[in-house]
Amino acid sequence: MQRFLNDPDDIVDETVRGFVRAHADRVRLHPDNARVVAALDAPVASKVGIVTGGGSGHEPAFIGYTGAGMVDATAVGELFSSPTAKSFRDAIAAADGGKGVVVLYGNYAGDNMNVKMASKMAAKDDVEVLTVVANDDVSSAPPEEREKRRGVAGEIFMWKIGGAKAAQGASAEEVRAAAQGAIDACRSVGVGLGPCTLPAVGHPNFQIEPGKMEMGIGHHGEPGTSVTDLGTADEVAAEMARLVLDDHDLPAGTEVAVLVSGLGATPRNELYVLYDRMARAIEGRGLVIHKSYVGDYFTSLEMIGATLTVMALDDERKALLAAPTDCPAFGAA
Amino acid sequence: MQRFLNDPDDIVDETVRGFVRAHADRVRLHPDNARVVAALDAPVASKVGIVTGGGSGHEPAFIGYTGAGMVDATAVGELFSSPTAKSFRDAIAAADGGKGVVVLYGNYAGDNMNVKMASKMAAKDDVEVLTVVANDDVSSAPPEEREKRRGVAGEIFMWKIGGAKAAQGASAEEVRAAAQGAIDACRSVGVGLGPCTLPAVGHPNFQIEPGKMEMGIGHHGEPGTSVTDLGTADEVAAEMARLVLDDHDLPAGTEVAVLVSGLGATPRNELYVLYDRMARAIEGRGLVIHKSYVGDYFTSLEMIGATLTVMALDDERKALLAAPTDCPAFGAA
Amino acid sequence: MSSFANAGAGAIIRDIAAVIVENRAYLSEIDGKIGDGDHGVNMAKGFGRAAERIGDDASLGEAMATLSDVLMSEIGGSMGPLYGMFFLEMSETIEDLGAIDADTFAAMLRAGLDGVASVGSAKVGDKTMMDALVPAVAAAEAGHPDMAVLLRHVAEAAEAGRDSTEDMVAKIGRSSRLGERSRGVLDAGATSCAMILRGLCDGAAARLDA
Amino acid sequence: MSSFANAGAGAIIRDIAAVIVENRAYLSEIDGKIGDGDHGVNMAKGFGRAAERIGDDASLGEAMATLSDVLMSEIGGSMGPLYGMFFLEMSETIEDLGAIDADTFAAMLRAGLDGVASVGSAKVGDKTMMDALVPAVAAAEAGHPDMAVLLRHVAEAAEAGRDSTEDMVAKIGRSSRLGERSRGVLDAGATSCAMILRGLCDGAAARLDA
Ligand SMILES: Nc1ncnc2c1ncn2[C@@H]1O[C@H](COP(=O)(O)OP(=O)(O)O)[C@@H](O)[C@H]1O
Ligand SMILES: Nc1ncnc2c1ncn2[C@@H]1O[C@H](COP(=O)(O)OP(=O)(O)O)[C@@H](O)[C@H]1O
Ligand SMILES: [Mg+2]
Ligand SMILES: [Mg+2]
Ligand SMILES: [Mg+2]
Ligand SMILES: [Mg+2]
Repeated sequence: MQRFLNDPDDIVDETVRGFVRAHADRVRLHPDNARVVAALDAPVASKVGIVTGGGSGHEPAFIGYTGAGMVDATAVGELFSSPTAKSFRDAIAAADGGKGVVVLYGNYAGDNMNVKMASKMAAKDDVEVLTVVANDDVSSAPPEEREKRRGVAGEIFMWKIGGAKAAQGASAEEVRAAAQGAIDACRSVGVGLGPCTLPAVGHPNFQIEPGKMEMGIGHHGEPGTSVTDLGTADEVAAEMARLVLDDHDLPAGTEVAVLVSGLGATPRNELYVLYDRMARAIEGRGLVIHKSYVGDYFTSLEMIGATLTVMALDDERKALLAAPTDCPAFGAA
Repeated sequence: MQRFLNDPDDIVDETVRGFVRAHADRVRLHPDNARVVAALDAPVASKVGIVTGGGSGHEPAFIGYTGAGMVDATAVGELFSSPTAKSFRDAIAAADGGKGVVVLYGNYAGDNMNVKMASKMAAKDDVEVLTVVANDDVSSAPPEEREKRRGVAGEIFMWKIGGAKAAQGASAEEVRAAAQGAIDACRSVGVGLGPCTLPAVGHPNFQIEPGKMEMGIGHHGEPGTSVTDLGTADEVAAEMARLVLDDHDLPAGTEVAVLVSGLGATPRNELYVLYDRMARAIEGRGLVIHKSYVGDYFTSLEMIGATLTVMALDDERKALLAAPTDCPAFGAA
Repeated sequence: MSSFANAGAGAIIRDIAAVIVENRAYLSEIDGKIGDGDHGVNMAKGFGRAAERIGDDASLGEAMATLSDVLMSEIGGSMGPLYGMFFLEMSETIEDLGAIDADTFAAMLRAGLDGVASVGSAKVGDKTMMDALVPAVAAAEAGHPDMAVLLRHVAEAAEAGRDSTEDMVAKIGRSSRLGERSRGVLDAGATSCAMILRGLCDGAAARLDA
Repeated sequence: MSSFANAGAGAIIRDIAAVIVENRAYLSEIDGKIGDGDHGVNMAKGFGRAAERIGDDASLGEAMATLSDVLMSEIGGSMGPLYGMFFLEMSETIEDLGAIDADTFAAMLRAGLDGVASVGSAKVGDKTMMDALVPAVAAAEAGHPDMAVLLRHVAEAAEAGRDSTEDMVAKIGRSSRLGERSRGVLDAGATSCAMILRGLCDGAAARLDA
């Protein structure tokens, strides 16, 4: 393993420690829970608190989106493993400015259970908790079973929209509705060209043969919908766009935001090569690209691959997307 | 090769096309030269123009730093190969707002020659051109031969400081001096754990045996100063900090900016693990970390590895670092 | 009716932890085939940590409470809540008891099962730990005059349940959307669950007073 | 005094381009050992493109000008300026000439060398293309009554110069800071330069009028 590691068991604690140290101008560690990162100004009095959380190994997600205008407090799990209910609960408490908290997280068994337990605990603490579960990954279930779909990079848009709505002073229910609307407006797909390795395991989680690709792969290497010969960048990009847009089925003229994220080990220039073709496919359907993001926004350790997320916009979402943000992974550097 | 590719010969053109398409709110392509990217507002009348350029494969460098408050126009070369003199010249013309242009680039044979030729051409066009050559890589020559050292991620600080100074309305000579001061205040080192492959070549440029690391490696895989057993993240981080700080030799109490960049295929969380240890080493020397950047800021295709850059600050550099920027790789998302 | 003493039986949990830690790589490997490959890592971390905190004279109830606490507050993932609730409910059932007889053992397992069901909502046939746990509880509740035999039945039911997952198509969790591709591999959670129940039954059997 | 016609000799450059394109992988491989492994890629791209733009009846001077233009305005890197200036200066030396004799040939190479030196500043012994070029120019300037022999001397001097780089320690360019580690490998630029000069000399020799 050509990796920068100390004891593999310590990697999450070290990551969080390095993260809060590097971005001490924007975030801080929870005083009693080394697995909770809070925005420097959290909780903001009379603002709805935004909480997220998830397994580690997706950096800059989830912690990187903690900061003004986005997420108030983030619960951190082991690599590819949900944070504890306790961490979600501590994050909720850290985000609570007296106006309720909305937990915006991804649809995974562990996260569902831990958030549910944390919400019960928070209710005992008299904090109103609403939740939105991201399920933007089109490959993980058919459209009629959307509630089974995984949450992937669309979560970033959900946090941005929900965070900006909260920053405007909206109520918890309004924030929940805006975030729910954002994720409902998102569709994503991922493709994998190479696997990743959990350091404590020491060998790749799964295999992708050289010359093959796995379409519909999950953020933890969950198997995709098909393993085929690796096509050209144009072919892969066109197929990803097709999967997302067929599922999305937006009327021509709809404005969209586009996010292309590398999974960890894909050279950045190739993301632009993919984007170029995806954008043409999106515009080819009569959609109008309002804003695009290309980079490593939501990764899977050192997986080779990329994800495409398309969010349909309306006037409110456009305004919320443009609202100021200052978190380490998004916004002012 | 598990890569997203069409014809390898087209990768740079496709990258640039995707880039300007994705970030059309901030940059545009030069109308007559598909290898020059300009900030949307360039040239700004009565502002000194900032130009950079370099080989491709380092994305988001160089193009990603084109934008308000930073670089006005960027010349784009083939993978790992200097842009043409013509592209530098076109970038200079695109950046020229009538107050002169400062070209801030890295110390490589090709770039030196092409910038020199471009400057001569620009002189014929009656544009005043000053240059600053980045040479922040401590491993590439001993201190007494600093003029031989390569420019690496310290260039980002040079662009930021030079760009902010220009935005303040400074003269070309003032901008040059600020950028020169910034790069003089920078020291960098890189470590490689895995090689990268030029798509047109089809096999790795060089080899790093599993279990080994190459300290002092260059941004194109130029051999480092030593190949040793891969240590723990803490050991590697401490050694990188030692190399940078020994060379830098800053008085205790000096404030510094720190930039840790992945080389392309290093999981982001590991950069934070490295940062954590580096920061302790930096503070252990009595230095004060004012601001840190951790991410993929200056890559080498899919090389596994990381670089550390430390820039000494003074009041002016602190203010210029904090000045607003809006380029795709740095600043508002 | 035979029984075993609650006091001092905390060592059973330490023995179970040792088995889980030993099978760290194996459990991850199974999970890797149709899940994300971390089951052994997280289980070993949680059980290993808990074992260090279980004293020599801990009762079974106390040891279960300690394990539950570590899983829920330090491990997270799916196993934190699922096994966390499993051991929490079991520990609460027996915490005040001096000895555990066959009926209490069955009641304890039933409470554990209910705890798991309260957070997850998997059913037998979904290819989860439930496929090992549900038949084990049924075996316990079926009863047997000889508690040693009963304990053997419980462990064997869990193992048969585990084996039954091999030919199942996953209906819940990460692997559920694999469809037919999830067939042919044991479920990781069912495998760890069978190990736990085997350890519990063997540990209890070794301590039976009559 | 024998000579060859400028007119129509542009095909020599196309032949050289074919050799460079053929040696794309080889040149990159040498560069990869102590440089960044792109020498063959960029050279082949530039020479290949230029060849497509050189018509059947192009003169040598015109073909050199075309090649220079492609290298300088489309290829960049180090080779853009270095070979760009090399071919630019050579083409300017012969552009108005009907025939190229031994003296003109030497003058042409000298101008090319000066062009390279004006952008790079490498000296013999630095382990660069100069190690092939400088002795070749010296051989041309040394002269020989038989131009065919002279051309052979020039190509052989370039190849000997190329071979001499194997035992050199690089003093300029990417590989210069490798110190002793740069010894034992041919220099990529010297290798391509020897190929170019061999092609130029063989092409000229085949076209000699007497
Ligand atoms: N709702 C559920 N109820 C019971 N068991 C479940 C449920 N969801 C998942 N499991 C079990 O969890 C196991 C995977 O555990 P683990 O790998 O530790 O967690 P994760 O899936 O979060 O990575 C599966 O093999 C399955 O037995
Ligand atoms: N200043 C110089 N003068 C002459 N030749 C040089 C100089 N610098 C580098 N070279 C030649 O350039 C060759 C490398 O070319 P190439 O790989 O195409 O460019 P780069 O080094 O920019 O990747 C070296 O092998 C050397 O012969
Ligand atoms: Mg997991
Ligand atoms: Mg190069
Ligand atoms: Mg798992
Ligand atoms: Mg090279």
